Amino acid sequence: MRVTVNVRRRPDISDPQGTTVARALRDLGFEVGKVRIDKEITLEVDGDDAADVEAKVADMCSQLLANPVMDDFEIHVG
Amino acid sequence: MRVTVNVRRRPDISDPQGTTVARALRDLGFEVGKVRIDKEITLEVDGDDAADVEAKVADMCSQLLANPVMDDFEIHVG
Amino acid sequence: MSDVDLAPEEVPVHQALGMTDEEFASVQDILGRDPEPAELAMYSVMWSEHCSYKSSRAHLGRFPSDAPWVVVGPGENAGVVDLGDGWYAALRIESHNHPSFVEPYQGAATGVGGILRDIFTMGARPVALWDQIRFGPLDDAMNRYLFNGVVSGIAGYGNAVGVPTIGGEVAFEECYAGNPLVNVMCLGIMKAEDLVYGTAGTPGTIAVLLGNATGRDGIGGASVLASASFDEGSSEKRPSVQVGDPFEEKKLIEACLELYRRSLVVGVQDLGAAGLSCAASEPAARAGVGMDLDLDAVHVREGDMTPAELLMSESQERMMAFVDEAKVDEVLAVASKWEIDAAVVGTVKAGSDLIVRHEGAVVATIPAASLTEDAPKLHRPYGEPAWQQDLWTNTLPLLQVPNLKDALLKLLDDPSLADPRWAYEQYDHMLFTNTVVEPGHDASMIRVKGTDKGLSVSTDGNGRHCYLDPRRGGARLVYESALNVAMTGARPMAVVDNLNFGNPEKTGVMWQFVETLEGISQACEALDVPVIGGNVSFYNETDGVDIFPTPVVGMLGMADPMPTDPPRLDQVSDGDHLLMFGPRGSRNLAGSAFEKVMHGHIGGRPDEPDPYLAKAIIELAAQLACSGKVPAMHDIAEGGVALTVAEMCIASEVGATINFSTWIGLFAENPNRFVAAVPAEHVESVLAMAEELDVPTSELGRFGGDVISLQNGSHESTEIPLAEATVTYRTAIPRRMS
Amino acid sequence: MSVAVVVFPGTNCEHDVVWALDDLGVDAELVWHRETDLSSFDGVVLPGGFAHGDYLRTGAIARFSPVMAEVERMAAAGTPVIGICNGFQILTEAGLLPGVLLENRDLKFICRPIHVKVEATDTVLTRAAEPGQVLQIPLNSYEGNYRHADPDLVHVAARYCGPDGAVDEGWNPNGSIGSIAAVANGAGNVAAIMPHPERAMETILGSADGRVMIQSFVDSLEPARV
Ligand SMILES: Nc1ncnc2c1ncn2[C@@H]1O[C@H](COP(=O)(O)OP(=O)(O)O)[C@@H](O)[C@H]1O
Ligand SMILES: [Mg+2]
Repeated sequence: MRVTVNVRRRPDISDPQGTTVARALRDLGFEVGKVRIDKEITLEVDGDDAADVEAKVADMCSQLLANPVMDDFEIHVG
Repeated sequence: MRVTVNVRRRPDISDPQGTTVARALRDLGFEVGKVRIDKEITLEVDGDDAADVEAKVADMCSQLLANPVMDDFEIHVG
Repeated sequence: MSDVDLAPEEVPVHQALGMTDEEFASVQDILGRDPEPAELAMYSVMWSEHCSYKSSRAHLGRFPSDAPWVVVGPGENAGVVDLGDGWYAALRIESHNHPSFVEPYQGAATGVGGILRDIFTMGARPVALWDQIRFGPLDDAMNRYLFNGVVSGIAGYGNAVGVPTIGGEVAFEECYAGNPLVNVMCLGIMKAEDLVYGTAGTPGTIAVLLGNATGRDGIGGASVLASASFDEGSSEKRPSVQVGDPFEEKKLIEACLELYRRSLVVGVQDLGAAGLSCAASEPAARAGVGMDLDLDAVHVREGDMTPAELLMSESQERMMAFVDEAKVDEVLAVASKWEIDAAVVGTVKAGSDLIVRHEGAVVATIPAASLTEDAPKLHRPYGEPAWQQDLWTNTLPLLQVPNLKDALLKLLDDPSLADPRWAYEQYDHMLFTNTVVEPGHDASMIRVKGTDKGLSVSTDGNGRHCYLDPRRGGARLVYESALNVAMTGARPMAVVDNLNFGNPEKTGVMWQFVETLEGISQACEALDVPVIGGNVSFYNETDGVDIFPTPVVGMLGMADPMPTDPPRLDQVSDGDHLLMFGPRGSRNLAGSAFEKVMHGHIGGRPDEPDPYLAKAIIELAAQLACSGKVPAMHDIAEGGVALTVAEMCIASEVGATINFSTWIGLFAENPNRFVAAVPAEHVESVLAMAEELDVPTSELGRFGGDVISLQNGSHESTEIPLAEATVTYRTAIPRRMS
Repeated sequence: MSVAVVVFPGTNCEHDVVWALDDLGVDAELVWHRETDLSSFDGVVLPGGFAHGDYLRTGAIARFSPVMAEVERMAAAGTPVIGICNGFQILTEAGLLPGVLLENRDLKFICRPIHVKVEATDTVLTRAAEPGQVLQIPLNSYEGNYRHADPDLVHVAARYCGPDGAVDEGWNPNGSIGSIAAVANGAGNVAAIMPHPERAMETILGSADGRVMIQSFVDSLEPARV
């Protein structure tokens, strides 16, 4: 199964990359507000039960894919 | 308007990050196939016409947010 | 106090902020009333252990800190020494232990950012960084994660900000498993006229806040993180993690250096722990003035921040500049040129009060100096722990001769002793094209362009020795680091120290602290080297177990002129004589790597260093390094003679024969000794130089061949193939990390 | 002769490049990235560092700096332009050189001396070198992994190799396709290299092998030879 995970830094934590990109876009003449840059992770996971797969991926997230101190994550199966 | 852009490296371009994460997950005992790590960019853009905003963001993508040599991008408005 | 949401309702606010009832009472005393929320917030961060040094201040005065070449001693953001010919150097060391445990990458990265600001606050350009990092053993996944994260964080920040990391230390020991140590040191160089102080100047001076916008980063970090121990509940106390932005810092460095060059500032102060509270009060206190601070002018990243939050925020990459009114526009123009934000946030006033305004109202009125000068100064009780004597008698009964090949290979395979290049090759250590002796040798050396001077720095710590005897251990670190810089031809010049200790509320820990300080002080006095700055990190304990007392000494040395071809570990040639300088016949394995690695044992009492010998040996090393007669030298430290020679062999791809009389002598770690590879034609004159300084010498053997051969008389010999030793040494860390 | 050394916010090797050029007797001047007129200069260097923090993609934001239009104009006119490390990344982002630079194969920053073998000598980085010459130069990058869909089309100036000149995967430090370390445009007047020749100008720093590359650039400045 194909699973997509969005790993996003918590909103209260500063995001220098987003700030810099926002500034660059404004320099190019685009009017933008806040910009955030986060991760989208796509995985192929074996299994046919979506709930099972989701639980497995949640486990991966808390162990490796996301940083529990700084990130939130969201899992989409299929 | 809030716009989400997914910038993804073309499948034919190597993704050392994805490869490394896949290996690390297997080391932790997870059975995973391919892993890819891409970017999700969230922007606040002024405007009330979705098509207009999308065109503007497409412009940002082809100029700055994506590299035409290696990336594809996908825009979701709202 | 409703506006700092740190604690459940039941706990009094001052306690939630890490303040004792007595401290709260003295705040009431100072103000003659109850503090307002913003005021209490300021006192809580400024009086925290981390900012006020309340447990250590009573003792730090013991350090010798005077010498004719000291320009700025302890107390300012960094120590400054005079290099001669109009050049100054600034040096400072700092710990980021607790933040690195919470989030290793960002914790280490922001540690680097902070130490850089301490240096360019003084007017100096940061030119080199060192990192001293300690973790639990690498067979545990958590420790690998922390090690990897910390190294990536130092690399990620240091490389991007554009300051080379040219040395450091890596060590692994069980006691750091729940409490890694991450210390970073920075050296800066400046022309004498660029020196700036952290002063607010005279009434009328304007305070300009430069750099990052202020957010809710690390609110209460100084008090909650660095001044308390980790235990089960600590994850809930985690304040929001601070994220380092090396790009912003790089711009800030260049902008500040331009301000100094153009003499546009009266004083500057970095914003580190305690953020604005500190940056407003300390310079005002130093200058004996008051200050009017307008929080509405502060540029912010998030809306709705309370005054307390604004005052306590530890947002990174910010500096406060104090500017004559007439020059404010020029300062703002410099900021805008370097593309950093700047805001006029305050005015220096006559008097002594720090007045803080927010949304038109005065939210704090306190004597600026009370935040620093009236901070509690504790005289914590201390005493030798009951177990200390037992430790001294707990020597290992060593009856049998070990398998020497096995022993040497095990030492080479120990991550604390093995090749640390896995770490330092991730660091840019060549930027500025000054690195004459790169990491991988005893001390790293940089040249000072435009002069003949070379600056050499070594950083050393040894938790095991200091645990067994904090006074001797502390002294030995000073001698070791001095000998290390002498290996490049430099004379020791100044020391900074980072004192990493457990919980100071325990009398035994306080005793370790006081003893260590005494040891370091005595050694510095013996060498006539001043302590020009340092840092104290207490509460390094987890679940009630303290780390070994782990002082780290950073030694700055100068060679003027710099030798044209300083000795290097990789310059040994086939046929060179292997000479040892310093006393022979060491028999003491207390605290040695051999005992730890081979027997898992830590006990006994390390020898007391001999100050006269230390002085002579350091002088001899510096003379030899400058003589051009000694291509390679290496001090004997952890792992003893055997490991020391093996490291030279591996680096130079040449074998050696070492003659020994007792095998213990191969692994003992007695101080004040070094070995050298000397070509036959120079042996005589080198020995004469040693004799001149009364340093005992012995010929241990020869370099050559492709084995390391340990020979006891003519009958017994153990051969370790160089190739095997090399692979073991080089792969010990990468093998465990992959 | 005078050379513009472009400084983007986040650039950090600019002083090293000036020092190296100065060593070869060439007058070099730091130029802020907002500058739009470089017509008084005979050559341009984009030095190493982390322009704009390397945020988003290395070189991505820098290529839009005002100075880049002028760099493009001069490149088209045949003026010698070289990029080192981050400068290489900016030149590929700007489309002045082909390909892209990705994260290193092992996802680790690499700082150590490596060897490169000069391949083409018709570039402003290699004209003073011998074909096949092996140079020891420090590598110092995280995104040094050169990629191109058809590496046969690339004008390769140098490749990673062993100390004896062997070009193979064992000596490839970062995963670059074909071990490519330095490339040039068709005309050879725009060239870039991932390792740092300006860090290998003096034996006291471990190697003087980089001189021949900086010298190549300096030689190219003479208008008659462009
Ligand atoms: N974490 C590190 N970062 C950078 N350099 C390091 C690090 N650890 C060790 N080194 C370098 O490796 C070399 C050997 O370190 P070490 O064995 O601790 O030296 P010594 O025993 O002589 O004090 C030194 O040059 C040191 O600067
Ligand atoms: Mg040493």
